[in-house]
Amino acid sequence: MKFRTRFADDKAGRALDVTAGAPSFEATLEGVPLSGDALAVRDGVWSLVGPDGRQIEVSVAFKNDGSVRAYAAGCLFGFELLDELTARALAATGGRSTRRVAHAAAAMPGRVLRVLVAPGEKVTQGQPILVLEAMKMENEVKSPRDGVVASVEAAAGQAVSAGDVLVRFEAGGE
Amino acid sequence: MKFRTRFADDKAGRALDVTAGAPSFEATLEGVPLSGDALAVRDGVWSLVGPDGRQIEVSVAFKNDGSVRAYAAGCLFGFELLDELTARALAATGGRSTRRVAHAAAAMPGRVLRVLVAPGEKVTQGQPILVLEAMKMENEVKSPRDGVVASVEAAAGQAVSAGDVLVRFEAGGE
Amino acid sequence: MTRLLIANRGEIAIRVIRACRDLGISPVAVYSEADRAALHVRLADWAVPIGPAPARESYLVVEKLLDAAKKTGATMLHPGYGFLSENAAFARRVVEAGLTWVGPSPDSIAAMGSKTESRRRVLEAGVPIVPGMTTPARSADEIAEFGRENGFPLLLKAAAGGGGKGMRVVRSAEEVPAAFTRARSEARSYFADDAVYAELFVEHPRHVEVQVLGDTTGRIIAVGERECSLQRRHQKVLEECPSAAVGPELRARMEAVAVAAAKSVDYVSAGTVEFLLAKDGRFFFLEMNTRIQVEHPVTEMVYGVDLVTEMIRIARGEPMSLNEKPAPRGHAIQCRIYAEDPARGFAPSPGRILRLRRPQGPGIRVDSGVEGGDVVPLDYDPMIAKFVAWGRDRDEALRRMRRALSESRVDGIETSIPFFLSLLEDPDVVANRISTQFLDGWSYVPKRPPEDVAAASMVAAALESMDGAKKRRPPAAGSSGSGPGAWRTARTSFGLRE
Amino acid sequence: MTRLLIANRGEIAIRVIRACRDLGISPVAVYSEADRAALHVRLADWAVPIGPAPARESYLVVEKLLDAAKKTGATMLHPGYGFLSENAAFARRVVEAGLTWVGPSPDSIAAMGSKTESRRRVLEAGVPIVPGMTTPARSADEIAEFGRENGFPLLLKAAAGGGGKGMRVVRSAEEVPAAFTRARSEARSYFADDAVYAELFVEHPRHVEVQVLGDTTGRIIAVGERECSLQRRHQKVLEECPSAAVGPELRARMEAVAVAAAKSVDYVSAGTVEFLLAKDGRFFFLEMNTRIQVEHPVTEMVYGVDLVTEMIRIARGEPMSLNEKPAPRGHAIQCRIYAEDPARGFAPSPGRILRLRRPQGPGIRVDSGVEGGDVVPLDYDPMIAKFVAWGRDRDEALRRMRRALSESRVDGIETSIPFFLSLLEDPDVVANRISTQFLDGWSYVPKRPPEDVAAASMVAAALESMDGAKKRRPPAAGSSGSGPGAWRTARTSFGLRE
Repeated sequence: MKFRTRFADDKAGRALDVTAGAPSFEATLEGVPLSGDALAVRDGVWSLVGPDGRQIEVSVAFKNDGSVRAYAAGCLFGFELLDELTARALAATGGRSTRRVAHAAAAMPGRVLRVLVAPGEKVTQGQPILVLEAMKMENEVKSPRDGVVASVEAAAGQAVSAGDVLVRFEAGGE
Repeated sequence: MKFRTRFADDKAGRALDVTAGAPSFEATLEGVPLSGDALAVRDGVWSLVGPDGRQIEVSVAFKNDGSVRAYAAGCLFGFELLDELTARALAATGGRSTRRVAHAAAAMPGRVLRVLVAPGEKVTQGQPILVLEAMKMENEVKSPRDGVVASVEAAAGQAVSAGDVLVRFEAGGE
Repeated sequence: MTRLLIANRGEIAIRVIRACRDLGISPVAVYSEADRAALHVRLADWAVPIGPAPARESYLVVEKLLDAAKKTGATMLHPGYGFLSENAAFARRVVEAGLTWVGPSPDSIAAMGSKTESRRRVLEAGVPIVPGMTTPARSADEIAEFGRENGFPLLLKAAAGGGGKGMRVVRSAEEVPAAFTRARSEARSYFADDAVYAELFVEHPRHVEVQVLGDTTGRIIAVGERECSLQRRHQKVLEECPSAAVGPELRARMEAVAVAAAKSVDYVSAGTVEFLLAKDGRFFFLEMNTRIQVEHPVTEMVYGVDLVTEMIRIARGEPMSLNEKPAPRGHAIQCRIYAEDPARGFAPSPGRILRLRRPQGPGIRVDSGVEGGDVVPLDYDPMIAKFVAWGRDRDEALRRMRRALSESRVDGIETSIPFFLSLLEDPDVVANRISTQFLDGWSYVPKRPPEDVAAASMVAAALESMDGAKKRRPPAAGSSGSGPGAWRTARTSFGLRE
Repeated sequence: MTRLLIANRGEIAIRVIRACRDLGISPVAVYSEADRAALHVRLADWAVPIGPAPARESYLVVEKLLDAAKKTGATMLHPGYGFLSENAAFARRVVEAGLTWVGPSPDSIAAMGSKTESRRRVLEAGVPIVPGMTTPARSADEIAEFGRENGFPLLLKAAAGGGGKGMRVVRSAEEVPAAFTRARSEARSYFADDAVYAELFVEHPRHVEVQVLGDTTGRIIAVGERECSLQRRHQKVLEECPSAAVGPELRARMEAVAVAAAKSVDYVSAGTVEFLLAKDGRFFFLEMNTRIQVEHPVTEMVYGVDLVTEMIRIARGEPMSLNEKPAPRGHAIQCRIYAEDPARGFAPSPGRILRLRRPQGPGIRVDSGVEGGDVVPLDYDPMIAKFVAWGRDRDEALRRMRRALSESRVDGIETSIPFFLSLLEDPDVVANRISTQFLDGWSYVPKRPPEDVAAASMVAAALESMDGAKKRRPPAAGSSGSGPGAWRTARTSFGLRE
């Protein structure tokens, strides 16, 4: 099965082709052949042993935004993993990054402490628009773009989940 | 739902009638009303809080022989838990204990080290008939009854699982 | 069997439960609706629900706590840290209800709990302090005026507070009005008291504190100091015992001053006298925490004492069990493990812990409030565990702490473990060149994985996503597992050059 | 980065992995087919399969271990305990292959590894021994003859053995032939060597052993003693440091004799000299274990040393890092947690561990070979973890150990935890009235649960079995949980009278 993988700071990405799965995997990463023994220890936890004996225990989790969260050898990092068809489709449309964000969403669950903007208000990128409280910390939510507030979808005291829309922007605007 | 529960050393057993389940359970045990808050913490792990605040975390597991293994407050113990219909049917036939065992089975997984009896041989209850090895310990399997060996179902060197038949006895015999 | 109610949650509730077990006391837990399944509830003999998730509707409601004690027949109450632990009115209510309060007298708490009152008391006892307001600020103007007199930067603090909550640095008079409003708002929500005051902010000091213990015979001893300079957002994140900046002579002086401060309020129970230690070796009284501290385990490991059982013994009227002043051995370091994402600005990361591998082995102590499968609620402090490493010297303690952090694994939520792994590699931390401002100028940079780790992780993610991958699991029975597949002949990891 | 291969599995492999991490060494694991998913593999940087589950086809195969070292570039090898750890031929092969052997010299192992040879050596050094055969028995008759000369009971032991494996008591001449056959068979299967010998069996002795440490500068020190009298089937189950039966004067004599014994073979590395301590205070050399012991953590906690890192340092040719003889502090107790069912005659209980709650908190150290979700294979020793409790005195250590055991929870397999909970309530154990025969006359009686615990368990089982019960789980998101249901008004637990 063919994939494309990409670190956030890695524009091009790499082709990953898995030709044999667990327990004896075979794959190529940008043409470099990879192989070894792969064991799914638990859901999302793998132990890989290379032909030279290198052992790496990896935790992987698929996040809502399609990225992979990985923890291995004391390193916490993220990357994109797309099957090749999806990757091509995204590339054809210029990828997700070309779309202008239409709203500000909560990055974490929490309670809304204060709303700092109102519909019709002009905001600039990075301007605090709302204060969320979670785990006894106040966290400012900043505007992801320059624009004009179309609506505020959260009120002070309200509990929100990660991903909930907090503020919508007017289309186009700047 | 109606159950009968019984400790091994408790001939009569007790009637358990659960009229409301989690989270606010209500039940009677031999007529004594029981109630409280029940939370399934994990599969097989419950936290019960009584009306007076008594908190007990219980692990329960259903074993192959129909008994329940329970661990709570530092006590490891077993009991029978049968729904009422099954309990009545067993009582009508005199229960399982009246049947003469037809074989000796492995109580644990292991490897057969030595077989000490042969078909046609007379054995007495408690006589060692086989030696199993597990976790570097030799464990003698003893005959569960007086009788005559009909067949030996395991050979030295063979791996067996818990419950596997090791030796069959001739019907009737004594 | 005596019953003791713990008016707290999380790891400190469990710490007190363990002390109860060690003393043959039956522990009583309380829980909010967010904590019904919490570990501190499941480890207790008794548990009483005290209301909705927000602390002000549960853990901070005096009546509910007293009712819970009455309902379960508890005759003692331990407040832990945070919540109502330094609330003199609560302590008084507990005593009036006929319960044994496991802590200092309400008068001691009141005297030390008000930062303004405490300054007056310790000054009389000859304890040096940093210049600061002696009454709560009535207005932003009053604070600005104090700043003009004593110089900026200033620190705004909640008069009823502690533990860094509600503290703000103000670097100029212009910042005063906004900071005053914020500080008051936070003080109100954390401590139900919006009084705040200002003091001079000494640059690049260390935070060094002395553990004291007093009993009802009037004896007060000091049990060494702790180095707590590594703080983020005014919250301690890593603590050590002893402080590598404190020699025997300085230790003796700090201990003597700490005992004098404790004596100024006739202190009984475990308490902590916090000092700012300036670069020139002068030190100033900051405040006295009239409760057990989050970082008490480092003292316990080095001095071989159990501060929480001592608190309970002392509360029962017994003399402390330490006949002679305990002697230190070796060095201990604690890392506070938070449910937060270091890669996203330490954003809170509540949720279900899918898997939790806690460190163990030689020199390691863990005090954790959760286990694998538990949910970390968003309603409370994000600290989920404390890792403590002991070594014969600071170097061994550091090496063991690095090992403990590397060995750990948390899936399902993010934690500060990767942050600590980076921090403990910093040459300034290793060489003990730190101050309370050290972390202000330090940013966590996620470690880029080596190529073999990256490749292995990408392959694992691909395998995990492929159909059927989930079917292959280790054998369920206790029998020989399936062997590795045909072995490849390549001589490098996964085919990569090293 | 130096790589060190660990020729072992389970908790001791992990113990050595931790020592490697602390020293900046990269650990290499080996695994049989039964251990592909084992924790010691997943904590290592390198891992090499060495064959089928039976140890004689994997962990005991010298060639496979040497090949694994070559394949991974390991330059050091630590044998752990058991398996090939006291096999002089293996040590010699390791050295000949150009690897650094982390242990005493092959000659020391050979001298002490043969019980008959070791007696000759230590006798020359003036060490007292129990009467015993000085050459392996060639026949059952030879053993019976020895018994007639020296009196029964006798103890049959594997000449190449250790750790209680393959030992048998013979109480009369009639029992000799069958016991000889059995002992030889077991000796062959555990140690690939069927030589056995007999010695006098001293009644009701204590087993007390002294930890020694020698380095290549010729320095040999003793690091206190351990009390290991509580044994079941000749296998230690609970160990303490110090022995409550040993005072300062006796300790000094035992340490001096232990150092003399070690010097008789020019001992280098960590080792243990085992003694029988008779009721009258006389003690006899039993054997010297030329490897790290299962119970080494109690010494580490009391003396504040790290024996495994010392072994590695010494193997590298460095002097031991203990400049002065370390001083003891407090008391430590270790319980060996086995996967066995105490309620069914300690039958092995291999299988998958569904949930594992390990103890933690003040004074507790855990060295575990497994974590929750892991499978305990039937192919090896059933020890899955060691719980160690430290206290300022024996009483505090005992109380903390009881707390640790109560707090633990293992579902999926049975363990010896309930056994230890009962054992530590025995007045003779509490008062230290024990001998190596103590457990022969002690049987585990499962504790009948109190009525409220029984009722709660029956209700929980009924709820678990009812349809839909499994659907109710704690909330997955980090949000407020659902509250408790309507509260009942009854004043007793679950409606029961207490």
